[in-house]
Amino acid sequence: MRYIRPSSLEDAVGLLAEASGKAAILAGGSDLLVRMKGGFIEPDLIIDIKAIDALGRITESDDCFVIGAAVPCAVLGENTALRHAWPGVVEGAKLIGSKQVQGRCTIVGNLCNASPAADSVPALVAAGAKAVIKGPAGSRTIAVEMVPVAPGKTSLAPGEIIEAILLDKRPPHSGDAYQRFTPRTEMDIAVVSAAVNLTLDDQGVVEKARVALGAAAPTVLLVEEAANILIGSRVDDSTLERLAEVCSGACRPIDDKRGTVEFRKKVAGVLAKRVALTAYQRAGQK
Amino acid sequence: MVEVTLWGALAAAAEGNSKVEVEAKNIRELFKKLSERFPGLTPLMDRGIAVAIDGTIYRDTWSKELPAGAEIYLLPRLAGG
Amino acid sequence: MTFDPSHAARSFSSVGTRPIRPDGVDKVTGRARYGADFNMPGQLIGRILRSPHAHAVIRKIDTSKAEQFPGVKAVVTAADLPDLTDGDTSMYDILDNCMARNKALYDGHAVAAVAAIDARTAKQALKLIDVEYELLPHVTDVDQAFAADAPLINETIFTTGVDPKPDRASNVSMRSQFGHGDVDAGMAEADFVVARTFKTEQTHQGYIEPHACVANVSSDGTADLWVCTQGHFVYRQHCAQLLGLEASRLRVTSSEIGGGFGGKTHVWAEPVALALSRKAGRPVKLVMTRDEVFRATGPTSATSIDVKIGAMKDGTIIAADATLRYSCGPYAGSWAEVGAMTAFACYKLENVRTVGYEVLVNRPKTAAYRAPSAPMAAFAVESAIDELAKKVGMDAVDFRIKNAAQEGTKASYGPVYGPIGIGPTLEAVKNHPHMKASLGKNQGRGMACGFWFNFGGQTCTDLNIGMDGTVSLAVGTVDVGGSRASLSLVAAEELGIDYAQVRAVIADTSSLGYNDMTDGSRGTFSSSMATISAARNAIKILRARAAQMWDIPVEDVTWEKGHAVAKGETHGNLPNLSLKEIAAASGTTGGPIAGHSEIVADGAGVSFATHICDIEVDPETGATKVLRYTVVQDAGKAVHPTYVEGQYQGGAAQGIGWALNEEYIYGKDGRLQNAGFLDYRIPVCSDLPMIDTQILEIPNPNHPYGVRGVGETSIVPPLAAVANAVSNAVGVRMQHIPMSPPRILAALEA
Amino acid sequence: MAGIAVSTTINGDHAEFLCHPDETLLEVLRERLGLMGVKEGCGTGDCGACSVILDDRLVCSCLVLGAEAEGRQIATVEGMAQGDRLHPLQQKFLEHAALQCGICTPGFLIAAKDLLAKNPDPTEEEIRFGLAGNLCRCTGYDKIVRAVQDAASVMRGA
Repeated sequence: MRYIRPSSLEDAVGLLAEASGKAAILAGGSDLLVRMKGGFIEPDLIIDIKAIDALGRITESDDCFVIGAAVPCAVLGENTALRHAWPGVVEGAKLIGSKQVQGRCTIVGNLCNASPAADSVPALVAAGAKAVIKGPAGSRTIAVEMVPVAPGKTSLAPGEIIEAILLDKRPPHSGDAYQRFTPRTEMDIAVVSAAVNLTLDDQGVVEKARVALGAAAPTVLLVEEAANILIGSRVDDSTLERLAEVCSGACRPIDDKRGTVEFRKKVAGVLAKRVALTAYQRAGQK
Repeated sequence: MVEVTLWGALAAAAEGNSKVEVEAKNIRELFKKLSERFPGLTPLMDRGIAVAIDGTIYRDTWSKELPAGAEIYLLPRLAGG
Repeated sequence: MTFDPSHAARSFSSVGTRPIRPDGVDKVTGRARYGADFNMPGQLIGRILRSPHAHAVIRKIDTSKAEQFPGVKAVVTAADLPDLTDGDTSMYDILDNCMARNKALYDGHAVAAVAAIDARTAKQALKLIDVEYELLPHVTDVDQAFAADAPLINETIFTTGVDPKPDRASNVSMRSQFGHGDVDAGMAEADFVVARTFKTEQTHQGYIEPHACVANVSSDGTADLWVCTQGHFVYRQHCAQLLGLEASRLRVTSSEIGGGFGGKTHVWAEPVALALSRKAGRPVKLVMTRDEVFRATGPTSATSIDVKIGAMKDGTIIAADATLRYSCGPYAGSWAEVGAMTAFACYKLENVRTVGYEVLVNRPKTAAYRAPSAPMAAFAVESAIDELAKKVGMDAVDFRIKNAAQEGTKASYGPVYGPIGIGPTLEAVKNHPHMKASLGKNQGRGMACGFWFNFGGQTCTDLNIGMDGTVSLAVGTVDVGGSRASLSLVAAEELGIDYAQVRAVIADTSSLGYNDMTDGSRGTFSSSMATISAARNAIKILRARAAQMWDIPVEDVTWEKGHAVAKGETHGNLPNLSLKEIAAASGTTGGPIAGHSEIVADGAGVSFATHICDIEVDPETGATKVLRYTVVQDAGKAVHPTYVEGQYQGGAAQGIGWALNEEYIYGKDGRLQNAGFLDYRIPVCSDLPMIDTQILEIPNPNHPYGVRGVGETSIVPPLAAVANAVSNAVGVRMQHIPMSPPRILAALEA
Repeated sequence: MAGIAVSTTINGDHAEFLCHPDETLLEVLRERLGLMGVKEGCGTGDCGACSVILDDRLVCSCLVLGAEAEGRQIATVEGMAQGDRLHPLQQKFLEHAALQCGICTPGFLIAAKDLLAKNPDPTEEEIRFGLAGNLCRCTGYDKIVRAVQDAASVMRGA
């Protein structure tokens, strides 16, 4: 087993492409090290990407935020501009693990772990975030929901690394929110979760909407029908009731140690209502 | 002579007697006589038995005297956490 | 020893104060050494291979590849731990649990172990051991295992406690029954009856420190064991018996212990570590992973309990009946028996009957967990009592007060109570501001009572007085939560000196006589009794030495406030001699001064508690939030009140976790699915409110200061208190613990 | 498997060690450097007993590789007291009996130190959520929260 800390993305991609055995990317390590400890993965090469300067930063251009792949979630919460623009995304990222884990874990790691219960992913999907991917064949940019394809599996080709997540700057009257359900207040994995991202017109009517559900199917669900219910509404009670019903209906969850099918369906709807209301209030204040 | 009350599982091993009269001056003698009279009790006694004398539970003090007229209860020897 | 009634009015000078514990600084600076914090020269690392199957015959174990792997120094299987138990079935079960012999009986059952030069090598070597299993049908649920057609776990188990003896083996190892009066007649007479079935899931003690030990067996037959345990003398006995060692040649040193709660009361991996060391001829360190701790150690029983209680219109309980089925893992246990004894212990009942069944399941061997078996029985009974109070139309507290046991009551498990604290705890709760605070929407309040026996047991203590007048107290009961502080207080109290002059240590098995383990809330109760007696023995010597120094008869010397005082007309004017002065002269008055005590500390006073819980339930998701929690418990006499409060709060927190979220989850394949702290959800800091405590002091008549054990009772009421609070908040009777959100939501929608 | 040479700073002192690529910082601290105040309760980041401060971040040392310590600053419980003067948190933990068995205590002290560095006057709720990554099975957290409140007040000079 080898541990290498490249200083450029090109080197990292090169190492990954040339690796003869199993190679693993180390950013926060909060998934990788747990899997290594449990014997579920025994990499021959660990590529620590934290020495690559660009990956450790959040930068802002005129039209978007660029969140480097090695930025710990705690740093997202400390970025005022990001928190103001995308409170729901930050909420999701800040719910992963404990404070100890927050200082290490990254949204890219959370995305690539490809768990349907990943806390940061529903809000990223609702936000329409994009993943910038670098590989031996060059760069490509895809919607984040295209990254996980099944529990534990991503669409990344051999040798590819996610370099950053892109989040658009926001039009006026926009807001997003994320909530998950966990039995404990902290230190827990989402039993089911929901994220809503809204943009309102000047009259307070929803113009654009995206609704995503976590731990409700093998991958995070983008529920278009739910978004359509919100569009054109002022997120009144009857809209919320229909939203809950559609979200519950869209779920394809499983029974497992963390929850039952019935529970997940019901609570997905409840959470969708609650986050839609929060997102609407946030959008109205901007 | 003291009257001794046995709890359920013990009574089953003592030919169904839940109360027995024994001539015994202390716990040691009580165990000895009970064991002679009801051999089926021996394995249960080996597992451990406590004796409540007027409400106070004794687990190990076999020399404890059994006062005449005292209320004597045999109980399982318990485990704690 | 009996309670000195003069203590009731006595003002103690040390007992009842709250000094800093003697082991505190080491613990806040990282210097205290726990099980895994000790290493020996030339030490190897041991690891255990565990069965992935719930129930399987072990056909063959091939260790040859592991033995040849570079760096591996020993591989052991059951063949290296031959059966030396000589018909002692409970020790045989412990042996089989340490290392499976013919069958693997649960997911996580040890089947082989290796010792290697480092952890990596040991881990790799485990993969080279080939075990051939023949899978058998398994059963992990207590009710399914109880059924007549269940897969049979142990063909030698025939239910005891039934007459006639059954003619076929079953998973029910024992039936036990307690009670008095005519329950059926009483029930027929009742104006109101509540009958319900309750279920509780299996929980783990959840100590943060995994089991750890360092074993060193020398070729000359001597051995040392460093281990985290609640009872190093008991571990010595177990290990010596299982390994065929002489007890006196095995020295066991108890490390600081990172939590036990009953889970470190018998051996698990220690005999395996010793067997590895014996085979390798080198010291072996063996530390369990968290996954192993969950899969292979500790858990409490899962239960299924039927309760039926009848009351008259005036609120008198006329009859009480319960049938309790407790899982005991794959070995015979006596857990239901304890549940059956404690179930109705809080009440004064003319007609009462409890029947307990021990049920074998393919899960880890059940171990004691803080007042073992009592919390589940209390959950069932106190839930039914609450419901019955409503039917009768009485307030829940008043109904309990009316039926509470008191001095002279014949306990449901047999004997007659002496002075007890159930009534006073209920009165205190009735008058507590918590009971009068208002509640909001979706909020509910519940209260419940709990009982625990408390134990004493064999205890040995040495008190040595140094020449500088300081006192070294060597105790044999492992300190699990601050008992060195309380015992130092007791020594200081008896000798009449400052707490700071006493230093208590836990002596190893070669330095002190036998002590039972720290279980049954006995640590401070029994070691304080032994300390008092050791101190009084030392005082006898101190008086004799002072008499020598003064050259007067010893009868004329008394001991007052740390000083020898000369009495009598002729020498009453002699200036007092302090302990320090007598100690300084000890070399010329007869040598070292010490007091010893070897006792059986019988007469532990039973203990009662009543708890109040406020909870808010989110009716849309079933989420719960504990808003406020109050513990009222009788301590007899609180030696170090802050640590008494700590026991109350800790027990309550564990009970709340059990009530709401903690449970073992098994798949259909018989494998444990949540063997980690992420999915086995013990409460985190943000899950709990402050936990208010009120200490009552109803002296135990069998202890000189009136001390009762305090450690365990606090976990008995919470399951029921929380369940009553949730039931009151949602208007539906909760019958299944833990009340996880899916269960609450399902109950609401049922 | 060749060892990786790592040069780092622990509790203000320079430290060097060789470690395996997959060896965690927790293993390095305990087994190679003898800093046994750092405890292992789970090895998977779920209990916080192995908490250390890595540069300015509170982390579980079981979720950090030893190799990652290169050039970093690490603070453990062993570095909290100044000579024989205990840190206010250590003193208040003792006074409030905020420990029973004490195995979680080093992790709690480090987490509380990090919390108070970032928020010198936390509310009870902020303390509870700030320490939610540290499990304690003995105390029910009551006395821990009170000790942190008291220490915060001492540290603010209030």
